[in-house]
Amino acid sequence: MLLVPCPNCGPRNASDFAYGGESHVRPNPNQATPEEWRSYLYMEDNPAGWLKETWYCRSGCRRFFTVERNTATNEFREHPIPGTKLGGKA
Amino acid sequence: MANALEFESPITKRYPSGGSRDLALSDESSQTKTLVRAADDSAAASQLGVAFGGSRHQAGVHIIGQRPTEWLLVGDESAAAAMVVGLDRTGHVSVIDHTHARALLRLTGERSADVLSKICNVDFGDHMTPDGSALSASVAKVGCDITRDDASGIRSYRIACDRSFAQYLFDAILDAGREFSLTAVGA
Amino acid sequence: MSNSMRLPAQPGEVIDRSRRIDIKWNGKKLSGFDGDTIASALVANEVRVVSRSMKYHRPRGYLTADFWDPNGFVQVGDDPNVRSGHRLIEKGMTVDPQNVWPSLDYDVKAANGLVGRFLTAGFYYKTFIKPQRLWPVYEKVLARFAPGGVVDLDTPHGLYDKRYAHPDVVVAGGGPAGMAAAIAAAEAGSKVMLVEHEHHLGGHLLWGSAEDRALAAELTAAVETAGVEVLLNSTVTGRYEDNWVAIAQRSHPQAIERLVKARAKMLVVAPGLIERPYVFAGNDKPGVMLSGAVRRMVNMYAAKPGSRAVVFTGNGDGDAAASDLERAGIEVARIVDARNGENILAAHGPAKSMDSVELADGTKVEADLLVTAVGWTAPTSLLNMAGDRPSYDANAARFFPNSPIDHVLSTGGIAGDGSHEELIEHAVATGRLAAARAAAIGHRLQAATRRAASVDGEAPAFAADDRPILPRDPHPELFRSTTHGIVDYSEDVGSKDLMAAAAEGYDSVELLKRFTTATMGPSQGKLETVNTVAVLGEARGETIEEVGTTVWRPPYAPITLGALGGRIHEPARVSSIQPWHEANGVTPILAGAWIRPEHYGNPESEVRNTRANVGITDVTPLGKLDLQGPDVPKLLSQLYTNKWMQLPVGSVRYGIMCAEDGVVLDDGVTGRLGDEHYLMTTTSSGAASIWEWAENWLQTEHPDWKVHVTPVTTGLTSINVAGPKSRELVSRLVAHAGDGAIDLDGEAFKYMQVRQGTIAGVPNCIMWRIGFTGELSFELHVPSGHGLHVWEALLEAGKDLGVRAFGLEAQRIMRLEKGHFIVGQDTDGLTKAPSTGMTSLIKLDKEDFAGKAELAWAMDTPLPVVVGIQTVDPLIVPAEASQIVREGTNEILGRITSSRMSPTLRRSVCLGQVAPESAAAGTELTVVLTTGERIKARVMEHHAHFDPEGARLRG
Amino acid sequence: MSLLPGKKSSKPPRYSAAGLIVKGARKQNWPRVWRDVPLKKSYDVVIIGGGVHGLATAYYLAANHGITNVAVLDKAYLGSGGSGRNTAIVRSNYLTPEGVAFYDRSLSLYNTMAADLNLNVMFSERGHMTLAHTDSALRTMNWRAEVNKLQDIDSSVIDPSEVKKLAPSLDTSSNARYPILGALYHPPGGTIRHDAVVWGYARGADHLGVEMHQKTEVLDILVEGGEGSATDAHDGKGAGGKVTGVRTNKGDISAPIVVNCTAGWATLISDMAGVKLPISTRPLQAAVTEPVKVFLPTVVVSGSLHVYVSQTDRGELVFGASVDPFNTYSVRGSLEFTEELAGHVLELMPGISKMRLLRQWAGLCDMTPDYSPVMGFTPVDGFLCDVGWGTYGFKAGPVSGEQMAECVATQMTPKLIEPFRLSRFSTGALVGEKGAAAVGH
Ligand SMILES: Cc1cc2nc3c(=O)[nH]c(=O)nc-3n(C[C@H](O)[C@H](O)[C@H](O)COP(=O)(O)OP(=O)(O)OC[C@H]3O[C@@H](n4cnc5c(N)ncnc54)[C@H](O)[C@@H]3O)c2cc1C
Ligand SMILES: NC(=O)c1ccc[n+]([C@@H]2O[C@H](COP(=O)([O-])OP(=O)(O)OC[C@H]3O[C@@H](n4cnc5c(N)ncnc54)[C@H](O)[C@@H]3O)[C@@H](O)[C@H]2O)c1
Ligand SMILES: Cc1cc2nc3c(=O)[nH]c(=O)nc-3n(C[C@H](O)[C@H](O)[C@H](O)COP(=O)(O)O)c2cc1C
Ligand SMILES: [Zn+2]
Repeated sequence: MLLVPCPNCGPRNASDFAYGGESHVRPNPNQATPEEWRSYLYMEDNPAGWLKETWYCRSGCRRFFTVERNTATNEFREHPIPGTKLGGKA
Repeated sequence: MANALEFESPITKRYPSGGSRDLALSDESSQTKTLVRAADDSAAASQLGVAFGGSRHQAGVHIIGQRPTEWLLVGDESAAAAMVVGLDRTGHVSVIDHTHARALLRLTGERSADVLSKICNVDFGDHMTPDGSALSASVAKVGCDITRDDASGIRSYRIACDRSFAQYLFDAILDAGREFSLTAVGA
Repeated sequence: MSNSMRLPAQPGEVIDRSRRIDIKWNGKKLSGFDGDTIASALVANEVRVVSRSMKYHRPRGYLTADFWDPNGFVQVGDDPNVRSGHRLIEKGMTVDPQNVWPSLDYDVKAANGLVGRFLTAGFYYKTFIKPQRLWPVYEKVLARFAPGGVVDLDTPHGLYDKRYAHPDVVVAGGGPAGMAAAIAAAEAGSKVMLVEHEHHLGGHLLWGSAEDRALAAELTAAVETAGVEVLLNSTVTGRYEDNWVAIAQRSHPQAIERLVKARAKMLVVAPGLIERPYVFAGNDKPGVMLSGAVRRMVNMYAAKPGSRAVVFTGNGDGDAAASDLERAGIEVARIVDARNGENILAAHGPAKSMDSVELADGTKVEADLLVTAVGWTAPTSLLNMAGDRPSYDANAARFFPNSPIDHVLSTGGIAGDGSHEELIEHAVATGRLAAARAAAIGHRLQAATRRAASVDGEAPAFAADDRPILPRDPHPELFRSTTHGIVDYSEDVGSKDLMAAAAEGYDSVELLKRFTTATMGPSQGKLETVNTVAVLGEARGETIEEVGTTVWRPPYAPITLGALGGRIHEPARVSSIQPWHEANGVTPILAGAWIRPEHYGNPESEVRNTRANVGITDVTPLGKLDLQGPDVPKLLSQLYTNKWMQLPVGSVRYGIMCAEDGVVLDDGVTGRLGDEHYLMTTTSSGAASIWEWAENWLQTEHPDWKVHVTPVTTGLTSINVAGPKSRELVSRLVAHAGDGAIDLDGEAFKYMQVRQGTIAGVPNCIMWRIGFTGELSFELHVPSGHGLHVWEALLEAGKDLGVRAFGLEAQRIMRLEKGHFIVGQDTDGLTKAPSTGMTSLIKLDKEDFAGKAELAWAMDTPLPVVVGIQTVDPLIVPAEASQIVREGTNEILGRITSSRMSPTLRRSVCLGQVAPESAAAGTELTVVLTTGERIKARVMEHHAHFDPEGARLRG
Repeated sequence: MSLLPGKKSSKPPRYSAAGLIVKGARKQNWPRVWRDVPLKKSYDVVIIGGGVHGLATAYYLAANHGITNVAVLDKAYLGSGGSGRNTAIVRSNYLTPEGVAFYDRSLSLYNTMAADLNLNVMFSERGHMTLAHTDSALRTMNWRAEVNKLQDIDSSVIDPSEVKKLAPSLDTSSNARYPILGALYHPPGGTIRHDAVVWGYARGADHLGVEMHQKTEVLDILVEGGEGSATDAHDGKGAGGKVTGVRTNKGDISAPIVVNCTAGWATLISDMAGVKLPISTRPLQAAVTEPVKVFLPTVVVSGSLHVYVSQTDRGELVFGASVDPFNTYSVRGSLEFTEELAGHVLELMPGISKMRLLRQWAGLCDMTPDYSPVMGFTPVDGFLCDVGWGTYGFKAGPVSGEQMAECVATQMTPKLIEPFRLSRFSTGALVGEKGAAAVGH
């Protein structure tokens, strides 16, 4: 099982986390066109390579953080960043 | 009808008494538990004197750095109250009585880490989880806060979980401890 | 025939002749010794045929006589597919052959063998096509031929178990290499776990020379001294990401089988080599055995596999087998040495045995045992799982690890050849390297983990790999003779099948595998892969390297579902009132992890009593979040669709939450307890997710807001007291003066307000005036350590008022009478907020809230609508999910989402979702009952069927 | 280019038991299932992805529309994607009328496939049972059954005693932790030999002139016009324009029409054309046990427990679960999957604890937000998609191929796939299968 590097708890089993998906910037809901908003809701980059994504340390410190992971190898880059933009999907 | 202010334990099953006490599971849910939430760099934080991942005892209160910006204070009612009264509330500080929200179990004995290792994926070795360390993890699929709190040199863990899960968790730990002759005491 | 084939005591035997053990084989009693495997006991008792092959039902004897033996599957009691070459005999064991009908000796299906020529691999794709309707019939016949043992469906789920471990080094394989590596790592300070698939440490040494056995004993003793944790009869079944290592432990004193999950800092792979069969005519006849099998039988178990042997050898192991046989007094009629270009063509004999071997030079040698030693398959499976792509070395005629992996090292036979000294030197260096790297990894882990003991300085550098390189002995490439034979014994696939399939176009190794099923049987290619690839290479005129292999996948050795499932942990949560429920005839219902009271015998009477008198219900699972801080109103405004900036202290408000796509997520009420203190309730099923939803907004979008969200769901036992006499009942328990007093007067404590105080002597209770049931009601939130007390106090104090408990079903009926929708039942994964009819709660003039953009657009879109529905015939209750269709057609216009017979109104009441065109009050609907009957129903003006004005609620 | 309908061609040569005997006796080999020919410089249609969707599209292009100058390209071997690793469960008891109509068409094509392709695909109509362990699951089952009945699909909710009769190995007692309250039973559902379907379509298409090219990887899509470079899709540039061909590891190919049938890799391909998709790639794990004598006659699915299981005619239990919890292109097996799975299977069938797991593997699934595919035209002229098949797309292979072929040949979106247009993600009109999301296979 993958080890996910929590900035607070250290590396822990992926099963201790909830996956938040790709980190996208939330458009301003008052200005976004339907296309922009729905692109934010539904469209994915889904690269086979480095992906900036959100994790929630559900069994541990209960903090959201952003990391970069290579989706081809599942390797993480160092230095997770606390908090991030909302995944947008409940 | 129960006496008005007698604390009702979440462990409602009865277990045979006797058996070895070398490895014991007990219920400490009636302890007063106070959750303090404040910034890690607040005055309250420095008063409490431990950071996330650590714990210490002071004036009859077990101060546990349970999560970043969260401390759990465990003790008898008066000691806990005294500590809360003295708490510096500068900044955004919340104090929540968690006595009823969280059950508190204690697992004591040389083989207590072996018991936990059957139902919790955390490394309970001395390097990663020394005496005094605090962490949160899933135990038998229940979210728990675990603090290593050795009792006179004997390995011991305090395990807190949502009160509603307490009976299930108590039984799951007993089941895991069967091969080491774990006994329930005082419940 | 008792032990008629047992040799006199052998120097390396592992059986205890002083302890006789009787077992039953195929209905007959026979005896072996403690330490015997089923296979050695059978061989010692002159059993030569142990099974029938899968497709052609050919009689089969032992080939490898170990765990991987494709012919050695037996049924032991209720345990199917037991590896008789591995399982030790136990007193009273009942062992039966599998896959035979009607019996091992006389097998009707062996007729398949006669038409075998036509049953080529993949034959079923080409047959049974027409007439198509007959295929199901054929299918049933084919299923009869399914191989394998029998599952006894009454098998009790015994004690299976699991354990996590965090060793520095896991060593897979307890041969000389694995042992030496484990010792070296432990001596260098590592916590080491050594896992050996077999019942003894020692690997190949156990059936080797006296010198070999001495070395094994020496290393075994050193393993113990070094403090290594040894798991015998256990297999490393998989290596997953970040060195998550799975171990199937079959030797636990209590558990039948146990899964050990080790997060190994380093993994050392030392599995040795697996001997490979040779492809030639008759190579699956009883009496054809591999050299390792023969040596194990003779040297470890003193069992005599035959009386007169031919040995076909290409290496030292074959030579050693020949000399072992001679030493044990078994005649070696001929040694056929492949290194001199000699070859064998065929094994001949009647159906169930072998009587001669045909050599390439044309001679026929009489023999009942043919020993082959043609080389090895490298069990690189664990390395492949770690990302290695082993490469083939034609000179040594086997695969070797190829790409170095930081956290996984290999040593021993899999890594190369050499003398014992060279091998041990390599293993020791491997153990040391593993220890050094483990220490560096441990240092990093500790430094990254705040609770861990502190570590000094920089993490040590990751040690470079400067181990000596093991030599590779040359070995002739021996895969197939000039004749055809079986390649995959378990699947009954021969070299001829493979060539035919390749010619037909299934000519990549992956297609070949899937078409012929070669390598798909129980040993998963450990015996078959290289020969399969070699035959395909022959067919294509390519080298083994060019053909490549199929993918190795976990598990390395099969593992029981029991061990994988382990103790089954399904957390259950209960409220503090649970003991009372149980003592009072509750019928429970599962809701997520919660066990809740469904009813106490008669939900309709619970409804009637609540409507007439007063009822109490345990609603503890209701999600409860304590919110504190100056910015709570901002958070509430962000989460709910309605407004929250002006909620007065002492008031509660209802709200709906939506996801960013406008779909309803949850609903509930939030009350303001103090200046900066609120309590939010969510639906029971939303308790956990709404908490995370709130944290998500706070931590990622608005980290500057000062709000603490703390779940307190089970800290407060929640009791709803409902009914016309509820005020009277509650007033008997609240303090009327002093600290904690609550004034229950209708003017002082209005509908949708909250108070805090003492109830039944319990301080710090929260009470709000809301109700899902439509009755005057008080929802009490009591510190859970006194929840049962308050519950019992209510029942006691309200005896004369007729108070009774009611369950979830009564509550559901009453809420439906009242027309309250349930998120997830009356709404679904596409229901946007306006569909609920609560458009007045969607405040688009707020700056922002979750789902705002979509809701703004949704307001102008025709959407399905949740409406109250009544059937024209009051006695018909359409089942929930009954469809609403356009009259005279099957076009779906909506569905009934909730329905009950109302005990209060004595008629059926429903909520449903309908197309916007059918949503107007008074619209006549056609509802299709589950019987198919169509009935009429009407859209009502309100959701509420009962007291739409809310007079009772506000009373 | 010749998109004119040609003459409808015959079926591929017959296989038969008699043929087996003749070939066996004469020691002859069978003709190749599909030819091994060099890659040409241009085709009328290039289909990327040699799974069931790509191959079926190619087959129906040739069989129904006479379009035969078609190449199917696959970077590995045919069936190496989801089509070769799925648990092969087919059914049509979906939740929405659109879904039901679509999958029902597929089922009927599967029904005649053996005869149409002259190859036994071993379609086993053994019945499909979705268990309900909670009230709300039961309600969803009822919902599906009612919708199905209105569309004449054989589908109904049965009670635990009927469940027990159909699958005696299930624990239908009420003291189970997740008691079985009932099940949605769908007699025409069942399993099929997935590899045979792949080979059957390839063989059928080959016979009609279509070329199959394995180990041929598409590296780029050649697009003319539009803004920006076609490969630079991450910031949405390059949308629009017209397809002119593809670049492969074996050279460039020109083609006016390119169809993306690459499932788990779908976004990588559409990125090359500058088309953004609402797809994330998740592995789905599957496993088989060792064979035992057949005891499980139907397909059993439990949404709440996230398992589905069936027993092959060879006697293995084939298991699948829900997708892995995070995006990845790695198909390495996951232990936690097997643990969860085994635990749940034993809750359903406590008697099989001694059966042994033989192999586990994973396949990539192209997940969409509404559990429905993305089919048809895209903003790039000539670039079509048949993707988003998630964990349920094998059963849809035949109908998708048929409809996509029609789409290509007529240059119009056929009715049956209208609900699955890419544009629904900008209008927000998602497909109702999301209404009651549950694993269902
Ligand atoms: C474990 C598992 C169980 C499943 N169970 C079921 C089930 O029971 N029922 C059901 O209906 N569905 C099931 N599915 C889903 C089903 O398998 C898929 O939806 C279906 O097979 C998709 O078929 P496809 O032809 O679209 O794609 P695939 O079969 O995945 O084919 C895509 C092909 O594209 C090729 N490709 C990718 N990139 C390139 C490139 N750049 N150049 C050339 N070629 C490329 C790949 O090599 C691959 O062969 C399951 C899936 C999995 C993984
Ligand atoms: N027949 C021979 O090859 C032979 C005979 C005598 C000595 N030797 C010497 O022994 C060397 C081999 O020694 P070695 O220690 O590498 O191999 P080994 O075969 O002696 O020992 C490997 C051990 O690993 C175990 N094993 C394999 N996979 C496992 C797994 N996944 N989990 C747990 N256990 C597993 C096997 O049961 C075996 O006991 C040869 O190179 C040779 O020098 C070889
Ligand atoms: C329905 C089905 C049944 C299977 N049965 C077996 C089996 O009996 N033995 C086996 O080794 N593999 C079996 N497999 C798995 C394949 O060997 C293989 O793992 C899978 O096709 C994925 O390919 P890969 O492992 O090469 O990546 C089966 C696969 C499927 C889809
Ligand atoms: Zn954490």
